[in-house]
Amino acid sequence: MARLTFAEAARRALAEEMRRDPLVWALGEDLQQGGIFGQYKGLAEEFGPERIVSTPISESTIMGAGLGAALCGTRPVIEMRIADFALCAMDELVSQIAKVRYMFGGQGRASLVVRMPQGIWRNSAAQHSQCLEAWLTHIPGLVVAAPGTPADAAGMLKAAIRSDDPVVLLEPKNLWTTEGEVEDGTEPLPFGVARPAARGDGATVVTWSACVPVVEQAARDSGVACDVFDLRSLWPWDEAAVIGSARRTGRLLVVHEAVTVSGFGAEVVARVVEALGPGALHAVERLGAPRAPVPFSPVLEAAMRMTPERVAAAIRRIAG
Amino acid sequence: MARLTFAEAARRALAEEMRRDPLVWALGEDLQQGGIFGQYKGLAEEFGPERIVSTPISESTIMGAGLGAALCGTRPVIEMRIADFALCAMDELVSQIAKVRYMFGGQGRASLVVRMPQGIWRNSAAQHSQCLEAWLTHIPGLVVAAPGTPADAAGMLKAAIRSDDPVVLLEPKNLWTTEGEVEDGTEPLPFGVARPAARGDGATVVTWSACVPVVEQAARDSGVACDVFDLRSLWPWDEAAVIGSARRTGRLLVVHEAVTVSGFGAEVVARVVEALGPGALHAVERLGAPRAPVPFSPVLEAAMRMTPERVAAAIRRIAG
Amino acid sequence: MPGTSDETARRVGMLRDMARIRAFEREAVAAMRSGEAPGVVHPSIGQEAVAVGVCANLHRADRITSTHRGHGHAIAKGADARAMMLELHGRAGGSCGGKGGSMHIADFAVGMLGANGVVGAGIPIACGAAQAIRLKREDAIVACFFGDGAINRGPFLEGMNWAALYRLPVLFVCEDNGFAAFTRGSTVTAGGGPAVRAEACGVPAMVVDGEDVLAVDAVAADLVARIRGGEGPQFLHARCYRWEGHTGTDAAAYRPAEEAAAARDRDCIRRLAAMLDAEEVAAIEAEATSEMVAHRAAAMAAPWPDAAATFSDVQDAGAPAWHA
Amino acid sequence: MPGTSDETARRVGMLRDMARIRAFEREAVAAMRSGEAPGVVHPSIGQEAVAVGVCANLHRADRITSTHRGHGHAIAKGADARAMMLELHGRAGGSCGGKGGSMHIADFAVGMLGANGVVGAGIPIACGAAQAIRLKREDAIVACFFGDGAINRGPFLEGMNWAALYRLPVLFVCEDNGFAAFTRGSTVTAGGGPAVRAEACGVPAMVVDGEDVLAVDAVAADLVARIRGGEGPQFLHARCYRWEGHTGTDAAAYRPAEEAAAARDRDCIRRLAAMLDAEEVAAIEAEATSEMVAHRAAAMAAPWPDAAATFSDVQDAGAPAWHA
Ligand SMILES: Cc1ncc(C[n+]2csc(CCOP(=O)(O)OP(=O)(O)O)c2C)c(N)n1
Ligand SMILES: Cc1ncc(C[n+]2csc(CCOP(=O)(O)OP(=O)(O)O)c2C)c(N)n1
Ligand SMILES: [Mg+2]
Ligand SMILES: [Mg+2]
Repeated sequence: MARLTFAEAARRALAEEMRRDPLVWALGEDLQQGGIFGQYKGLAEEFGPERIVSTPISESTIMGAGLGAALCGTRPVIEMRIADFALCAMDELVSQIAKVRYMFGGQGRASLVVRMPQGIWRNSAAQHSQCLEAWLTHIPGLVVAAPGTPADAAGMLKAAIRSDDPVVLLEPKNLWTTEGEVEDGTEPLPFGVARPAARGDGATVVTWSACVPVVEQAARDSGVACDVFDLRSLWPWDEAAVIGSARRTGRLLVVHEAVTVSGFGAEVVARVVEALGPGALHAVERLGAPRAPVPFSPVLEAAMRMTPERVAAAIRRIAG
Repeated sequence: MARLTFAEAARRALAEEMRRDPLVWALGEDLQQGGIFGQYKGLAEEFGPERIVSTPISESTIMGAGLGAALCGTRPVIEMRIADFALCAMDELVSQIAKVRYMFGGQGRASLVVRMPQGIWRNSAAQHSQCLEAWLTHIPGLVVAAPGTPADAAGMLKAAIRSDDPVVLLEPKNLWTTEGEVEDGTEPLPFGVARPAARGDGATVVTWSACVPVVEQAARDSGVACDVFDLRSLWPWDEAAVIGSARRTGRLLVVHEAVTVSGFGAEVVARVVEALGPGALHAVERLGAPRAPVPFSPVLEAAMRMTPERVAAAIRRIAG
Repeated sequence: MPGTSDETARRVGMLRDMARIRAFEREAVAAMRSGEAPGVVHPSIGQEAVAVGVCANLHRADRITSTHRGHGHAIAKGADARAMMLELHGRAGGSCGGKGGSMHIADFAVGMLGANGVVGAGIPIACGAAQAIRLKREDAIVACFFGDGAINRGPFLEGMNWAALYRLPVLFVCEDNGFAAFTRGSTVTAGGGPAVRAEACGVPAMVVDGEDVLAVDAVAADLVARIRGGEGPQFLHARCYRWEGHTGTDAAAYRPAEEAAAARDRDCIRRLAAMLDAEEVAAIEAEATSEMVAHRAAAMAAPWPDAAATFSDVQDAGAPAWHA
Repeated sequence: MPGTSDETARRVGMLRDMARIRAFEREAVAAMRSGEAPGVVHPSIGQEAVAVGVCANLHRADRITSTHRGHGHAIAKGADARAMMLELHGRAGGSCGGKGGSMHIADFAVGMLGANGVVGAGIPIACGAAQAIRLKREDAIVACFFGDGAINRGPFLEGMNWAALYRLPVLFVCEDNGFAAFTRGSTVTAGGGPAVRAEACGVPAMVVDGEDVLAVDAVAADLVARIRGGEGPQFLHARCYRWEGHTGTDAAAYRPAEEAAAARDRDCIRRLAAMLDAEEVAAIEAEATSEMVAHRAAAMAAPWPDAAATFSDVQDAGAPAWHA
């Protein structure tokens, strides 16, 4: 057990996987310089430039080459630098990686990881702050992981690397420097198993990624004893745990950083309502960002950020 | 009034707009050859190669050049050929077009239309059949239109061209040859106003795009008198009409061709449940595609297609 | 250097492959037109020499990536033509179990990593395949086919730079049939063309008459030898002509009929046939035709895939449930 | 040809612009380091000659597109430096009302169509701007700035082909400062470089010493004249060096200190200053510094934007509601 930052936990997990399996390698911009969040620090020195590949600014090819390399039996870790830049590689991710196994009738598989650090961080403004997680959950073929703690950063990265499915790993930019306890030799986590972060009958609160510490804090502050679930992966997601809890509490709140409209919160709400029937519920609410781009100025950005205060108020509202 | 195909209605609407406003022009592959669905037929002859521009296979630049041209005061109609190819231009659409007005504090606007024929058509398989409408509704800055009849094809295209906002116009590939009555000199339609397609107290059924005729048929076949709404635009969408109806019927069914998981149906359900409270509803269901790519073989593709039978069964189920 | 009889055998082999591709596509187009094969077929009739001349220099362990117009590449690489024909008919037993169709034919057993419905998309994939080959210390190269239309898409540039930068074992083959869908290539492409663009990014390039299989074979042999010798990626610009329309039902009214007629006169198959024994040629062609006619009949007789297959091979975690 | 005094005036003007850019960025970096300006700043210190030498040949009606490292382009094009400094501080009255920050500076009033946070994204935008200019029969051209890193992104190729094909009035300017973020350009770029790639797509190209503003001015004058004369797009590869790190806080430990020191010795401002009256130069530099210091003070004193602005200028139809 050690106290590590999110970035260091992820770095260590990748190093361990690369030691375990010589077919694991990583490609992306500036990787030999350690990556922009230090999450590749020292890896080029240990594994050499053939396994820690610094690439040109060629997102389409970073993504597409990752696919080609997976089809030939290696396990690439594709680094997108930040999630927004994956928009330059959407064909490769959505029409190629996600579909290749299916289209080819199972002949080939895209066993690879796409890392996409996402979300608001340090006043980076509209083109560097997006959370497009809901998009990815909509795409058949993709597994979508969204850890919110250092331990899960390590466990999910390991699971992603070992997965035979393509996994998009959304890493919350705002949490890279957050510290937490991480097991030595972390084991891969299963997809689709939420982490129960608090327990109580007042409401069911669901969240993931950068909102995890925010919601944990809010749950403590709210004065309402509630079930809090950190989903950890969005596809598959832990429907059983959430539906079971909502059946008991009758009150469901989903909190995410992404825009509320057509965010993954809509899926969680719709699924729970379908599964239990609306009659089984007393109150349902989504808390996400307004449908506006992320602005630069701190005073404007603040209006888009999820805060413990906003979440605590919502918990009290739905616990009614 | 004339009986026109969807393609001809759209073609005529574009021609009328181009006659009205010399700053309207179109760019995309094969446009001078009439476009792949005939929706540009004869326009190059009438408007010349400077306003009907046949482009290289350069989706990023088709999209990005459209933006540049809009910032300099013209009104481009950007043709993506099929929605799937817009994946090659996602940065330009999502990080540039959608955000430019906001990022620049209102100095410039992307007054343009992006046409994306979408959906299943003629066994085109996984890379040529996607419906990514939910993605677009998630992106601040974009208007999303999804007509389902020839008249609306014309009215929505005109509205899109005259809109100062960027509008993504999703045209259902499967309906290009469908005929319907179209007014001469169609007027632009407002965004956010649904077309009530049937009236009844048994349920509220919401749909759009290629599912419009399917749902209309199913509503007749189901034996249940229900409110049927063709949303026509997904952002903004007619929340008032749908919420009002659902308050009355207590039963909500949303039908779309896209994958159910994180589809726009989730947003409709979540919004209605939030607005009315779950207690106001008796039954809620989404009907969309399973989370699988679209296969080629007719017998497999059929399992992914929305049919009047599936919809009628769902109507009866929720009217229960 | 191959001796005379080896050389003749090589030519006969190439003729057979070209004849088989043509026969396959004649049947495929007929099946599409009659509605027996669903969806769309993009025939490469007239362009067979490119696929065959290149693949004659590949081993089974080598990989190829292909395009929407990929039947020829697949057959030339040794893909199972019967499975391909079943695939085009959407039947069980097809190369992809009926899930892919013409635009997604793949045959991993012979290194055919897949056709692609997205223009240019095979280029990054080929680069990555070559990187994996290097990482695994495999003795193999990758041939990457694409059309003249693909050179105007971004991934073309990215892939050329990438392959040159990492000195990857890739042979890029630009099959320049004069058209991108309904638009003449020269009306949408500026500058000196594919080879010049490749060279600008550091990939040495050659231009060849793509309607002369011996020329393609010779140049490909040279380039493949360089790649195997560790010289890094090479580029082949093969000039040819698309006899048919863009798809099996496009009448290609946008071009003069004489132009297509002239191309038919330059028939790559006849050109090679003229150098071989006429009787042997006739036998090969007859055999190719009867093989493909039989495959088409087999396809029509084959069962449809089980509808439950719609939901298989999506993914392991979070796979969709089968609900009838 | 400008006479001697005209020529001197031009040089003085260019010196003033370079000095203003440098002073602006010195203040911007200091403000970023101190935390007074939020977010990230990418300084172009040492590269001023490129922006200034090019923009000296542009009219107000001409447009430019820029990059994440765009302060210099904006100031050289005549953008309001005070509004820019306010923008960097996220204040009301900033160029974009505080919504954009350094990476999204725009000043449409002077034809500055925007910085861009996505590498290479300005290239297609510039192409389309030129198409609109043509359609509207405006008498204007577009200058499109981008870095050496951008030449490895797909839109670079697409845009070169596009501009050449339609013979658009665009001057492409590749500002080659030797680095793409933390990676040396030469380690990720193969082939003959930006100019060779542009020419391969049909865009005539010139290479210039981007640390010599007179050279940049002279070549840009020539290229701009060709563009205005209807000869279509032209390309300028300007070699320079990024004195600072990638951002205002990057120590650039990945490169030898001597290399940066040598670049500082080639200072484009000093090179031009040496040809002008020393007192006049000193006055200009002092004025530039005091202007930017004043702007910084003004920025610190300026009010924050109204939080309600978070929800304005998103869109007209379906705009988000303000809820506190
Ligand atoms: C990214 C993308 N844009 C557009 C299309 C539609 N499309 C299919 S084939 C084709 C023409 C391709 O031309 P070329 O690359 O020369 O190949 P050819 O068809 O001539 O073999 C086009 C535009 C596509 N499949 N992918
Ligand atoms: C598409 C994309 N990929 C990656 C980045 C991250 N990034 C920002 S600046 C930069 C380096 C750009 O290098 P260059 O084009 O040479 O411009 P310079 O910073 O040297 O001015 C990178 C990789 C980005 N902004 N956009
Ligand atoms: Mg072609
Ligand atoms: Mg640079």
